[in-house]
Amino acid sequence: MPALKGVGLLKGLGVTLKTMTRPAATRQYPHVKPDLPARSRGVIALIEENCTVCMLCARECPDWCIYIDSHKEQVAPKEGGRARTRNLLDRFAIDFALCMYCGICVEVCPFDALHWSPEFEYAEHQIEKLTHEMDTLRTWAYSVPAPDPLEEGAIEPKEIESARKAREAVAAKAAAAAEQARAAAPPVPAPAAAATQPAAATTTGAAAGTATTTPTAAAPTPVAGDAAPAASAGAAGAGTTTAAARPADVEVEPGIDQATYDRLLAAGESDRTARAKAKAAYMRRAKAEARAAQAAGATEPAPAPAAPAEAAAPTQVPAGEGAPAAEPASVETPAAATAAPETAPPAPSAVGTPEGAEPAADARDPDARSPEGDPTASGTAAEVVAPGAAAAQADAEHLEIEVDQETYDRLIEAGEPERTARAKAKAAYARKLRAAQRDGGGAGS
Amino acid sequence: MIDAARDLLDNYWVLMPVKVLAVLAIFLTFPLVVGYMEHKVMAHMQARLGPMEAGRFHGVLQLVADGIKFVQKESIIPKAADKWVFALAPAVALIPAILVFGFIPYGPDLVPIRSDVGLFVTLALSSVSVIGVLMAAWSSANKYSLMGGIRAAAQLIAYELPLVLAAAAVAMQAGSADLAVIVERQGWWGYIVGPLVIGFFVYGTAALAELTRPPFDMPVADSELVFGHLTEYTGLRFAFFLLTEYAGIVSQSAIAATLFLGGWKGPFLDGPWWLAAKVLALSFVVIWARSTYPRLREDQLQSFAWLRLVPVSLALLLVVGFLKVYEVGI
Amino acid sequence: MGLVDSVELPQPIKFVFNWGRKYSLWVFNFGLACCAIEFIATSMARHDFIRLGVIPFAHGPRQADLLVVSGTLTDKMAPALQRLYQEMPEPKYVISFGSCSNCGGPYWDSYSVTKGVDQIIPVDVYVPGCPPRPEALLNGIMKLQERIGSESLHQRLANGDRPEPIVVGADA
Amino acid sequence: MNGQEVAFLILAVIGGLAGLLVVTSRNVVHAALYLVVALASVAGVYLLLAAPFVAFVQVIIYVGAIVVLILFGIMLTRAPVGRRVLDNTLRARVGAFVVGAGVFIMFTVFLGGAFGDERIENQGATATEALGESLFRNYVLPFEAVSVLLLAALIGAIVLARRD
Repeated sequence: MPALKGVGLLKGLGVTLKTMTRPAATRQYPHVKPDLPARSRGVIALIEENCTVCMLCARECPDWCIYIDSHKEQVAPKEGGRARTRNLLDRFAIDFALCMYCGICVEVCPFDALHWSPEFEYAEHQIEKLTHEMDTLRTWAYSVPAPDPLEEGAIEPKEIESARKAREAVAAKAAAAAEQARAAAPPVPAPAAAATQPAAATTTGAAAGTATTTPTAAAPTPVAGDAAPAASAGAAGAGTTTAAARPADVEVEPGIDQATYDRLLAAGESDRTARAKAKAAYMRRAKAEARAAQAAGATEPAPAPAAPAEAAAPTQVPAGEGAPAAEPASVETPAAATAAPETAPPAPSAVGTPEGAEPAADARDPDARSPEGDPTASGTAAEVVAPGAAAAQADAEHLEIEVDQETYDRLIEAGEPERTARAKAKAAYARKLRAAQRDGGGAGS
Repeated sequence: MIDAARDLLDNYWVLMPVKVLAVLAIFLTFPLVVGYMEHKVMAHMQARLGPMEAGRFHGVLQLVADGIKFVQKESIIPKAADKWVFALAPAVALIPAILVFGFIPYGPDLVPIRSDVGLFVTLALSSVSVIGVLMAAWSSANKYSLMGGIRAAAQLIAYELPLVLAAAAVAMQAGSADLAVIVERQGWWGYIVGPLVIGFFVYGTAALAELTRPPFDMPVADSELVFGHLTEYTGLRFAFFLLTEYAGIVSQSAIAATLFLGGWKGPFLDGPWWLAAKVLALSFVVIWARSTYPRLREDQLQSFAWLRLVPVSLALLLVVGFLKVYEVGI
Repeated sequence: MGLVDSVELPQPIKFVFNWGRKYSLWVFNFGLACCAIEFIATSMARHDFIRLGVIPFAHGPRQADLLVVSGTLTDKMAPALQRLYQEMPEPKYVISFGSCSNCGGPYWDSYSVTKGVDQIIPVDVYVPGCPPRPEALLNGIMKLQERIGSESLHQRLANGDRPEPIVVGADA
Repeated sequence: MNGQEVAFLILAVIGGLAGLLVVTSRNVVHAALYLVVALASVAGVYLLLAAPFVAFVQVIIYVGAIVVLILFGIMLTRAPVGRRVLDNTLRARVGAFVVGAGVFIMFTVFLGGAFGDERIENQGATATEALGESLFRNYVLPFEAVSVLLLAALIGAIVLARRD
């Protein structure tokens, strides 16, 4: 509406005056450190232990700003065979004056030696000083943050997806087998773990059932342990180590080692670095403790919370030899091992095995690895995904078309423009629908 | 003690240096205060903080740092420039700006130089500053400077008219051109109530344009003319021009306060404090306008002066004359 | 320029003078590419480098103390940069902002890009990044301020690489 | 010789020199700037004559407006930027000299004849009020006549400047 002439001028004055009375948006950088996003591209850090001098980064760098020197070294064989050579890193330097921060080196690194660190305070007076050697790059690695969790509803990473499928397959088969076993066969002596955890009981009990009633499932195990070539055994070994490491990662709550932190601060390190190092120290210690606890658990017959996968590693070979030292674990592992290739055929056995071993960990700890964070996941793994996906689909469909008429009318009445009203009404409808589905879905499952 | 001091001050040769020092002190402090205020007010109006580090506490010494810096800067005179004119221009702009402060009534008996045509003196002095701008513009031998100078001249000619006419309306109303008398004939609410409020608006707008402050800063429009007549100035000479600009804000605010807002008069207590408060309030408005409005176009500027302000101020003069002759009180 | 740099000043005066220069860095942005956007971001409300006394009021090189070269300098633009640098009055400082102005960056093998502004003008601080964060520029400015706070103008201008005398306008 | 006379002498010398430089200066802008000095010294003379109002109006009108207008005109048309100079032909110089000298002699003779021996008495400041009284009572007709003259000049300028 055409207002009185000059009102706009007064309005403008009002806007500036109002802004003046509000707090400023300024972050006082030197005094207040910026909170940088986890994936911010500050500087490229190097974990030199991981570097194999494959030179991929240096070759892929569009700017040719990575300098790598190395020498070869003979490694004496353990027993027999010829000596192997390997590359040892002498120099790894990045010229940050030239670097264009594209991140190709980080992405191309096959051994996760390069990472983005959010550090940015490295302006220099001489351009030569912007070429940083590997000791500096290593210190930046301490401030590499953990990656962000995936967004809600994001596509699962492949390995987690295949693990989940394997778990579901195992659970389904186990349930069927248990049913069969209960109906047909005489009761199998219950494993020790079965008494402590109902969830674990279903899996392990079923696995035990599988072992006894359906020999096909257990059949590959002796082959793997006994007659199969070394590759298979190696794969199993690799699988178990990762499987053992994973639950430990999950269990340890991140924290800060106060003593280290204080010591580093006193030594004049920046707050950021000190915090990162203290965190690393804490994690190292906590993981070591967790591993120690697991090892302790493995020696005893079967205390339920001890990681069965870890136990499975030593018992893998004995199982093949036909000496069941720790029965439930040894029986379960082969079941998983078979289930994995079944559900995800293209996945190599090295990948399949550890993930097949994972259900044990999941069954033990309901919250640890459930894909949707749904508490019921471990119990009814098969059902969990379906309603969620269906709900999402339904949600998307309805979001497109429906408008909450009541909200729409109310907003139009309140003088909102048509466009805004429609958008808000749509949003309101989506909210309602989602709430309804959440209630209904919960009741259904 | 006080009597002795008063006796001492009665001596002309003692009083004069005291006055000179006092005026210089005002001249050197108030523009700095206004400059700092501009930094801070503008910053907060843009949701920023403005200077924070210089002088530790909220950057209070920012302008002092600027001053110290300017002293150290190299003084460049372009080879093609007209050396004498180039070097003299800052002085021609600065000296009238200082002198204006001598004619402003700061309190009941605090008028450094009293003249019964004080109003015209201040107007005359501020019009002399224009010559400094033109000298700078022409002597820099820079086309941007010259363009800036032409714009400055056109703008100052255009806005001098409404400025003087609005001031004349006040002089007519007060029946005197003596600034001290003008203040005395006002209540503490000044002439802001009554038809002269239009005069206040006209005077304020014209003064803003005379100062070449945004939104009337075409002569130094940085997106078009680099820095207008200041383009080639460096170091202290540039600082003098800056000082002139801020001193201009202060003196124009002081004159406007004297003419329309009751000068040093105020409720509860009279004197320089009230004038200072009014000056700072008006300076705030100047800064406020700067951070709110975009720059006008040159033709808009000219037509606004000739087609709006001049007729309005002439009509105002007519109305005030009419009311005065028929003795309708304002 | 005169007295200020012709002799070594006594410590207290030097301190005050350095302090003044440190907190009054009128900045002239030689913005050439995407880094200039980060420079602008640094001048805006969230980062606001006026806090540090870096004042973006210098409309031209004559009033500037600090030149921030942000972006890709091509060989064709290089003379303009050099001229603008020479038009700045002493004491003047230069920040090279971003990989391109540091040493060519992604255009390290381009036929038309100057491989670093330090080939034509002396640079005081190199800020790495492509483009650097606004905070990185603030960090570079603080590095520069540290240097200004402890420097001697006499040393800088007597031993430093003073540019050629300034010539503006060809005739006369 | 009292203070006023000394001041007058100084002003006269400055004003006379500046006036001379206005006409001899080979740079138009310089000439305009010398004109400022000349007009300012005339204003100073008015002050000495205890007519501050006239003095400051002189500054506002002549320094603040007329010279600015002249400079504006010069800059807008053919400002000789820098130290380049404009020079007149010999004929123009001779003509200018003849006219200038003629006017000078005429004023000297006329003014000398009219007020030759009179001394200007030291008088109190002329009140602005008195000035207004005499202007708008005794001399109102000449005042209005001059206004009409200026108006005619204004209209003439517009007519000349209009394109259509």
